[in-house]
Amino acid sequence: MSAQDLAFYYLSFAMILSGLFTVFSRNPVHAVLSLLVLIVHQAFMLYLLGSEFLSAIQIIVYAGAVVVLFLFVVYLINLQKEARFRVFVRRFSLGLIFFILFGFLFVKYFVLIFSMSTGLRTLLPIDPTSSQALKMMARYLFTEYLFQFELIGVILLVVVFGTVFLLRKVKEERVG
Amino acid sequence: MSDIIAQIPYPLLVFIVAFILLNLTLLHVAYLTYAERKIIARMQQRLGPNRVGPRGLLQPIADVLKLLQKEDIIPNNVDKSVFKIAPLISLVCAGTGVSLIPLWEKFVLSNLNVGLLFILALSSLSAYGVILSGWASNSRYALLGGLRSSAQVISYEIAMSLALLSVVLMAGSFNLQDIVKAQVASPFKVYLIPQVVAFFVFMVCALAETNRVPFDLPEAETELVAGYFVEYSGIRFALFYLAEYFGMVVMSALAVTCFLGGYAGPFEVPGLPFIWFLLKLYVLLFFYIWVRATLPRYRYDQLMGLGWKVLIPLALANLFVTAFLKLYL
Amino acid sequence: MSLYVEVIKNGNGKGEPEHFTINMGPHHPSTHGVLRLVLELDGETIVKCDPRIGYLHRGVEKLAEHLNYNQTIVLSDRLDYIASAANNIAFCLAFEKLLGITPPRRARLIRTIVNEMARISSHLLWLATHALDIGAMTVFLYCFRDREWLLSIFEKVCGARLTHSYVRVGGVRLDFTQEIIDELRRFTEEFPQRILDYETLIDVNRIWLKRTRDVAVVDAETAINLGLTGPVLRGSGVPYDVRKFRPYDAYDEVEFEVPVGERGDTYDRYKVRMKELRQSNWIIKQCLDKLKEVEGEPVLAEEAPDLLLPSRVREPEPKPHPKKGFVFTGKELPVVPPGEAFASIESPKGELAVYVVSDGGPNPWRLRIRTPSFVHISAIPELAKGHMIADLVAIIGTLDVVLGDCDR
Amino acid sequence: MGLLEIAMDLLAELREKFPKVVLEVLEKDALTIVCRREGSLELISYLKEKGFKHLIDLCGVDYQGYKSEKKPERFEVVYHLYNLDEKKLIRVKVLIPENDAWQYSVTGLWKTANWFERECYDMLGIVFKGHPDLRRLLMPEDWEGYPLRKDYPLFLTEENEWKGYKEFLASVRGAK
Repeated sequence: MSAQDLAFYYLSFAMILSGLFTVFSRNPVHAVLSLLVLIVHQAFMLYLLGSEFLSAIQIIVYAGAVVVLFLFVVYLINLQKEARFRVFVRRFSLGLIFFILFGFLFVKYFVLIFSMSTGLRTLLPIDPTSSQALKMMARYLFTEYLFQFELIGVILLVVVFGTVFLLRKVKEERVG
Repeated sequence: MSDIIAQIPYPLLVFIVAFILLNLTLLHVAYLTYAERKIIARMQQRLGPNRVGPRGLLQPIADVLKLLQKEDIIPNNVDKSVFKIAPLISLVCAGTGVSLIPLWEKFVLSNLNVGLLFILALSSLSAYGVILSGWASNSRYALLGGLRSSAQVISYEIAMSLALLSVVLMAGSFNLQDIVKAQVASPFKVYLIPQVVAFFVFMVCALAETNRVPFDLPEAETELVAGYFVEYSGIRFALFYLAEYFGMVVMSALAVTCFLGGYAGPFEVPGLPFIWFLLKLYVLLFFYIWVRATLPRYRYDQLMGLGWKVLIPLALANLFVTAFLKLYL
Repeated sequence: MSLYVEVIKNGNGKGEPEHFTINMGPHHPSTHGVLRLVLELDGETIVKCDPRIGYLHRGVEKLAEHLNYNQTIVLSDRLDYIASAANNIAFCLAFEKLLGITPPRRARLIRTIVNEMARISSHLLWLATHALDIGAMTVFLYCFRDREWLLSIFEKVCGARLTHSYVRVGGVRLDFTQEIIDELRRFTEEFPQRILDYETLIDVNRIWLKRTRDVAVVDAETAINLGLTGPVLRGSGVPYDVRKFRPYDAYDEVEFEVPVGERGDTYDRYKVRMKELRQSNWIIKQCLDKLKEVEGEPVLAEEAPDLLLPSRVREPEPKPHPKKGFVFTGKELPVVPPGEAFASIESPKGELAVYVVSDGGPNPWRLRIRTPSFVHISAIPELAKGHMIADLVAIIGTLDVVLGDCDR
Repeated sequence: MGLLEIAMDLLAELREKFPKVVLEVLEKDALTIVCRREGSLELISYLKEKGFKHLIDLCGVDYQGYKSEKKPERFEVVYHLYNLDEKKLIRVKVLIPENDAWQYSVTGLWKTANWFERECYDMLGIVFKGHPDLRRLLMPEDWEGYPLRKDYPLFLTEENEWKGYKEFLASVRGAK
């Protein structure tokens, strides 16, 4: 087993473990922290796969911004009551349905991936370690998928406008 | 010399180099605190530390020893695990950046393709140390400090990234080594001249990222007592302190690399390969200290206003101009 | 643990969240002592502010009823301990009115000098802490350097640096020596340059301007209604200065201007105090010149009664109280005629008024002290409304409060 | 020229307007008007209209056992008012009986009276009617007695000491 394999197994194991912690943790802050651990491990996994850029972006965007926002939400909203609630025991039937559903999907994709030829399993059409990878990605984003890319931008912008609008309304109501 | 190096197995070599680098940085950080106290004392017409060792030179060591001996107080009702881990997150995130900085042409611990991005990623992670310590302390002042700080770090990160992106545009690479080489090859020799706006934005943001005066709101002594680390004592307090100075060193080193031509100098000094890098670094660190002695503190909303209304548009405009020139010149 | 939290939980029933309450003080670095403010915040904006005082309450007014007139002067030092000479003067003026004594001219000149020295040292300490609160660290040490000089002059004058008890009923305790006069002259020569130093550091500093402009604006009408006095009132444009309106000591002899502000914000109050520093310096200079005219005259009125003269006090032997230590059980010495007197001075922080009622006994029947800090702290809720926590620090700084002065 | 002569017009006006309120006009170190409680508020607000805008001080005096002069009532509330334009000082004394110790609040005229009156209540036990927030100011909220009254001793005996503090001490010791 090479060092790389070892690292891969460690990362996968840690990711699964932290994912489970995220789901089962009673303390919301601990749950968010486990998510953070998961994301950092994911970034290292990407690094291991040779995609340095994606790995750094993963940390900047997800760990640096998204999870921080989660933490903010957790701070500002009281989740103490929910934390005391044993959701997974009480709603056992609902949990079972989801378990079966996801289990089915999981098995299906597992079978699908293994039945495919090796060529299809690679993520990008070219070697991700080469400096061309970035350029290719950029090219795809700005030519072929430009519309989708811009669409996402517009959607995010709408969200920003909506938030500002709502906040302003709340503030005006409070003042007036 | 190179023969001997070639014989050492690679992991061991990395370990040795990392060890040397870590110690060097720690030494710098320790004496940065000393230098800060001395320089500010000079500016304020006092003496500064002068009791421990000749001219107080052993003061940082005495400080560390004292803090190590202190009782590690963990208040009641804190989230113990998070409370303990938060200072470590701060320190690791602030310190790891050093490994990516090319100190010399032939000396860089980890020559990543996306070195610059990686440093940015680390600095965005360092917000966690602050937020978590603020939350885990179970104190209102700490929480306010934590909230302030996270908002501050997130917003200034954008401006900082935009400023650095213009450098990346000019150099055409995220690799710090390449950036230095591109600078030396460029007609200006340093990017400070064409990218003076970006340099300005970067330095301001660096002050904010490291929570230094005039942006030291999270720990604003006179408002929030000590902000997010109000409940910390002993060595855990020291870790936060250390993280702040590590942050200063890394940010200054990054500025040296991206704007001031890194290790390159007007002429070679035989036997002293790092001299130019260190000289530039010290100038920037002096700037940090100078600012601290001179300026009052911003108010929270003014700080946010400065970040969003001045620095980000400035950095964006600079980025556009740079891109335009790069395309059509 | 999360705070905004209880807030939403125990909202006031109208769906509007309750505000986040924070307790600032009594041990907080920027409340200048033991002021405690209970703040209700909406985010970082102050919705309600309730100052709680009394942490330094020593019952000076009650104590004074059990001490003789000279002993109360020592109590007065502990009120505004930054400018104790001014407090001494206020007390002595009230007692002199009661007795009908006028101190000799030399004593009055010396008192004026001492009062202005106290003003300078108080304003320097104010500038130092105000700047430190806003985050400018260097000004703090510059001011303390110069204040140190003044304190060492005080030490030469009366042997004490902070609690002087230098002023006596009917004059002052000791005459100025030539050494002190020379030292003061050197100080007055150099001090204007020092003021310039501070001003270059913060006057046009953009951050300083941003932090002080339009913070805690008070218009003239409101300022009078709130009872604000001193530089705070003058910052709002009202030229009310007790030194000009009801001159005491030698203030009718000297020339000086009363600087006023325009907008009544924190920056204006800062400017007013900076100008006052120059005026005080000028007053000291004039008084030093005038001292030459009264060379060799006494500094204590001849008619100052026995009881009130420290050198001629004939106190009975103290008899130890079984539990509480020493108490004076002396026979009643009817010296002070019955009646009442009111004296107010322009202390560095504002108008310091003393109202004393006598029943003809050795102790004051009632001694009421109206201190500027007390009134200024009572105005904080009015000024702080709608501002942020960081501004509150600037507001406390700009009002220049001393808690010993407030709680008495 | 005596103080009385300077303020002749004002005094005549006051006597005419408030014949039942003004009991006595004295020329002490300042012009002093002694008046009855009923109508004192109107008198003071009239003075404020007349230009006495600056309330320098408001305090209470306890005359129990005062030897040199016979005082009609035990308490007095003393107002020091100042006219900023004419540079005139006036002292208004309002007589307050012992067994019915209250006075009208002037907080409606001056905001600064708020704390003065609170202090007066705290120290002498004079209640101010119409005060928005009459709490103890300098003393703890659960303090018993009014320290500036003449019958209040300078030194408290041990059994009379502040109960709240004793309770606090007991609770701390109990916790240990």
